Amino acid sequence: MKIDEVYSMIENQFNQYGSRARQLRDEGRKVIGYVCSFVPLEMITASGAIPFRVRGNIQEPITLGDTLLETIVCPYYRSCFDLSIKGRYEFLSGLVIPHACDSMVRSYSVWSYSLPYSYFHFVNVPTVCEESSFEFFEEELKNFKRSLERLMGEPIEEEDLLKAIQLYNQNREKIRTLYELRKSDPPLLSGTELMMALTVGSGLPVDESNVWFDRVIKAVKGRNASPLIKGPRILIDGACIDHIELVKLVEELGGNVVADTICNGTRDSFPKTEESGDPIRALSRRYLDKLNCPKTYRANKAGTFEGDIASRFGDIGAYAKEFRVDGAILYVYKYCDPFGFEVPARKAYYEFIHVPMLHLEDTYSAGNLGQLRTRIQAFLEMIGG
Amino acid sequence: MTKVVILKDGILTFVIGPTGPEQRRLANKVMEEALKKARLPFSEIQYIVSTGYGRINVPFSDRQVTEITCHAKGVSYLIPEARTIIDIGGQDSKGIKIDRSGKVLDFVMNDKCAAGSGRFIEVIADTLGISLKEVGELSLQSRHPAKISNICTIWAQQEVAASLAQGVPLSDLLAGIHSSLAERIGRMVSRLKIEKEIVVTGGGGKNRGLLRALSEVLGEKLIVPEEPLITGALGAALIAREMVEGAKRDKMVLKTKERQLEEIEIL
Amino acid sequence: MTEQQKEVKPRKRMTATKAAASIGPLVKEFITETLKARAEGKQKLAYTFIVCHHEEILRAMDVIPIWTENFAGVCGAKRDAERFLQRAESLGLSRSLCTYALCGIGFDQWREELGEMPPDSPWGGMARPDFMISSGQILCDPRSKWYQASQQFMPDVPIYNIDLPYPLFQRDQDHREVWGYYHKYIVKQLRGLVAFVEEQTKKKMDYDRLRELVDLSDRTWNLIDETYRLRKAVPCPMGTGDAMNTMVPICFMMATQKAYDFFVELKKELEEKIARGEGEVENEKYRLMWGGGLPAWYALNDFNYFNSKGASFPVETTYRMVAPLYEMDIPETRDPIEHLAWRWLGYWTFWYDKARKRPGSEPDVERLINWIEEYKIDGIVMHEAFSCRTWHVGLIWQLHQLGKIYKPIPLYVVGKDGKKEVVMKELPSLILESDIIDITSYSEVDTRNKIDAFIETLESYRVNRAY
Amino acid sequence: MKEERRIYLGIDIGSYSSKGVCLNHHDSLASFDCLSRGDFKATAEKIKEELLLRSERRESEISWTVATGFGAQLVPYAKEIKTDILCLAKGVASIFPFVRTVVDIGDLYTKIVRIDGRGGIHNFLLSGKCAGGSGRILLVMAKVLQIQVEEIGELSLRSKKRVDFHTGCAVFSESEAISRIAEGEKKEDLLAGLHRALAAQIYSLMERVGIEKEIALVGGGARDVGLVQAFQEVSGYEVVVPPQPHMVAALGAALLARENDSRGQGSK
Repeated sequence: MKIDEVYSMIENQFNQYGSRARQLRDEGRKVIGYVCSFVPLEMITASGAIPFRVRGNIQEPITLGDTLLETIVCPYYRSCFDLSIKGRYEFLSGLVIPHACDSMVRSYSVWSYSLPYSYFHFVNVPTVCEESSFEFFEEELKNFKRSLERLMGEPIEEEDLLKAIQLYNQNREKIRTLYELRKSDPPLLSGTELMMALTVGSGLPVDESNVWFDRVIKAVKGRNASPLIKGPRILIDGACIDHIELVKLVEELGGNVVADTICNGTRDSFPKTEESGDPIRALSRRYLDKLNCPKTYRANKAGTFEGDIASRFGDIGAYAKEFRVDGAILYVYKYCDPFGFEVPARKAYYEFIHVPMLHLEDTYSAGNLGQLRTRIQAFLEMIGG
Repeated sequence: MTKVVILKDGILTFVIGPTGPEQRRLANKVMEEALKKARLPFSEIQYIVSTGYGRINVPFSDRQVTEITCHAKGVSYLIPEARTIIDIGGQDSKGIKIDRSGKVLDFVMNDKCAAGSGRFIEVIADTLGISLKEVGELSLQSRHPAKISNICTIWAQQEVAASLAQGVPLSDLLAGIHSSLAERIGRMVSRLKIEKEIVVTGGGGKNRGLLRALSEVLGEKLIVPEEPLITGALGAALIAREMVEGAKRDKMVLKTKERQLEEIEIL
Repeated sequence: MTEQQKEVKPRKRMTATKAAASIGPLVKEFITETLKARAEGKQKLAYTFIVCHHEEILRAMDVIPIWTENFAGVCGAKRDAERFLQRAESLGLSRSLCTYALCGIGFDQWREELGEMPPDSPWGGMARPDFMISSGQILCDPRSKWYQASQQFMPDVPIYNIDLPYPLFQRDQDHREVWGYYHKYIVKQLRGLVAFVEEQTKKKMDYDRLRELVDLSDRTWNLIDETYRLRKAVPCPMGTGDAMNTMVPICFMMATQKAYDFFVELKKELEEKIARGEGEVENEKYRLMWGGGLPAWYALNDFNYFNSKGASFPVETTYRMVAPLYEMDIPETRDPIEHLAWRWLGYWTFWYDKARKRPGSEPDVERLINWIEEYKIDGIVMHEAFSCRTWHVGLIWQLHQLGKIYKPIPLYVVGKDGKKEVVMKELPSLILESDIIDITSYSEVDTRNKIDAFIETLESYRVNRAY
Repeated sequence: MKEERRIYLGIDIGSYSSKGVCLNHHDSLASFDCLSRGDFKATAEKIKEELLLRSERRESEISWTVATGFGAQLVPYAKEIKTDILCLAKGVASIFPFVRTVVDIGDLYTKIVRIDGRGGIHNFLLSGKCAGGSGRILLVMAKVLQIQVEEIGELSLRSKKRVDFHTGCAVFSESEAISRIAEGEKKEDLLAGLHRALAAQIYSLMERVGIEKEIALVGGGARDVGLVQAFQEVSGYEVVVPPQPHMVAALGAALLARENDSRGQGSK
């Protein structure tokens, strides 16, 4: 990968992840940590607090975390807990955890009793997606709103919420533009750079995040050539991949990562929130219906398996087409129930759309990268003819 | 183990050398041997592809390719009707599905835990003080294969030692060890919809006890190439040849490393 | 791939109660009934999960439940799960996922592939369902993903997924502030289930019958609670080993007269044993609590091993899926659906108030503390089944927290100066590690070695006890 | 037989090495250890003979024997078998009555035992599902690096820059070492990294049962000064190490033999 000033600019910000949040805390602002895409950031922002994505670190062995949390918990989530309990996110005033998977739900008490934050909140996202679920979720969001109001000591007005919704829609719009820049062959923006840029954005207040993305877009558009050598165009399919090592590895080995379905990628960044009408209602629709997460059960309306996977995984096919993908890597963490149970169906879907797929089960540890390397290289050799 | 194959129209020479921490030096040593055996100056070698666990540590290789692609090539050159390859080496074991042209269709690998690799048997054989050559044959004499309850290689090693001390016959223990490995490999390769012919390569291909256990687990007959250890190196050589021919066709010049062997001391 | 050699069957587990001994045949019986019903085709069969508070609805509509968790457990207990687990694995499912689900999916795939039961299936096998009822809860992901995965092999079999959330414990919030809208939602979800079953069975729900069945299971709930409380007696008349059998009517036969009668019998039996001063073990030395985790179904003998060391288990947190209704403060209603929803919420929030009162406590921890006292517990044993996050995450922390806020045992120790002093100590605990049905994760030698060491621990507590 | 003539044996048959201690009614007469090498029965016999030889006593004077460790079942002359957990507690308490947490770094497992000063156990924990976190990895390393296991400690202390080492499978840690060396890393740096990783694993295991000062490191692993230091760095605790850390369980067994004999317990 070519290291030019654009790359360095992004990497430099990436390496300072969290420093801005710490600074804002020192200025007296409240920074609220969150995990997973199911937490309505619009609400946190509207309350005047600053949402901050808690990340793990694949390079750091999990030690202290294992003393309280069983090793049968999702390794990415264990890493997040490990860093938190080691005090890496000491600048947070609180933490919001949604109902996304057993690892999160079952360990909620462990987090809330073991970490020194004054504020904890659990957002109970429904598992199914029906009219009654939306009603319930709206009530749950109102409850979340009340608890934030208690924390911040002032009410969240409707216009605050609307403004926040608009800011986040803009944010997602800009991220979309970044993805557009990867359609050229080879892409103008490498997957590694994109992952880093998105991560940086998730560590900033949304308005600053918007400024940041504008900066990146401008810089990348100013490029005259791709940082990558033309290679197989790869889509990354999976849950939250908050480390860059996987994508970096793929690109080191000659692949071009051009698309993804991951939580900190398109899954969360592409769906927008309705800006008209009741904002809470709009948020409940967006988070419950538009986030395509395996955790949310969607009934098989077709009555056939093909029809079912087409409706559940349609976005994969769409991205594969839109970004002219040559192959996909399905990257699933060990102990991940929501994604784990879908591996056979996803496999079938990839065969169905004629996209070769490599399934990797990872334990979120740098010790595994060597093992991933051979598999990925062989896969690239396989689809590279 | 470090292997070299020199290819002309057919296999000109092959050498199987030892392995160890000093991969770079071994690579040089084995290459030297091969050249001597083939009576060739190094400069005669057109192109060199390295593969395997230590592929990055071959100082004079022009290109590195994974053993998965190389085994596929090598095996389908020797046995064109091969559709599934099971490679059982000391570092890992793999299942590879290929088409008739030797192209990889799908693969699975185990390299996280020694218990799924040939190393499992090496370690046990070592504890029992039996040479790798014998273990397979001995296990075939078993009447009542012992059940090995431990998965971890090292714990299994102790289990075996203890059972032996309690008077469990050696052959039964070895049979147990072999079926335990065969089952683990069977579990792994069953993730690929296995098609015939099934070819076993790597050190595992030399172990009759393991082959029988594996063929029982899979319920299929297994084919072993005459020299199961070199299919990876052979595949690498075939790829090298293709590249040279390809370059000739498109009138391109292939960049190659300087053809020189060095002595590197690491330890 | 060929079938696995079945594991050698372990020595039959000895039960302390006649009731527990009668369970095996009972399970075989209802599995056989599902196969018979499948053959006759008169009644509809539904795959479903325990702890959904929907048995009353199914029974009122004459739907026969097929408890898929139960069948996986049976495969495990018969040490015949491995071949189904391997099938699931070969489909690309990771061993790290719920092995009940893997076993079930592997079995379904095999049955659908053959168009008949897989060769010598345990107890005749698991019948093909007419529909599947899964459940999204904040309880267990596999409950919402399992049948969806199975549907790949029987796409014509529809699924209804009931969402049954409950408010998670938050120290700073009274659950009553929110449970109103939880109740509203659950009621709609249950009514949705009724509509779905009506559509599938082409029958209308008879609400009078439903109310009767709800009353029946309410009475059964209270009866079970009274029965289990009898185990507080010293010596303890019935241990967790038996409770892993008597869970069957609790989990798989609720809303039937049979379940009620079973506990009438068991209660009588326990009262007689207590009157005779007869305990689960000859001379009871240690009283242990099974403080968390599903059992390793293929290794229930380990309970006998504990017994052989003078250890009895008067209480377990596992499969105590009932709580006394008269102790729940839930609104009165004559609408059976509304009541089911309230019972659901009442059950899950049962320990919330108590936990909120004790600093540092939490519902699961609070339950441990209460039962340690009520059942005079000397030590806690937990089992961490690697494949199940639902019941096995947070166990280590619960023990930690327990030790932090609750140190009940005074012991003599030798201080730095070599003089003996009294310190308060937490209860000793043991965490066993294996799996619910994946026997490859279990080592009897290791487990028994751990148990021996734990018994020695309890012994040294007894010897060094200060007062 | 007069009490002062009676002797008591504690035999600890480990998977890697076996140890024996011989006591009389008030002090220690002899100790002996050797590699186990497969045949545990023979090893057990050998240890008994050595102990008698060294304590200049006769077989008939052996009044009680307690066997422990991996191969305890295979000590033909043992009157009783006790778990190494209990023996560790006994042994350590007799040397350091103030110790509350014992960390035993053995060949197959790492064990944490929380004790009182009288050899009573308060809680304990054994390491996971494979030999990954045990002392075995040190032996494996010694083999790969072609050095004596005794040298590892000193050598690692010479490290200037530690290499990150990811311990997973104890057998495959060999391959990781190999590739690191191929990359040109120094032995001592590799070992320092290994020690750090192992120490971290042991520490988190310890945290699970709860740590109470003072802490004693015992078992074969505790003879590795590099590991001991790494552990102190990682945990932030000072630790004590008895002169012969690997003999502690055998000593505990011998002490139990003496106690149980005086309690006049029946033999198993």
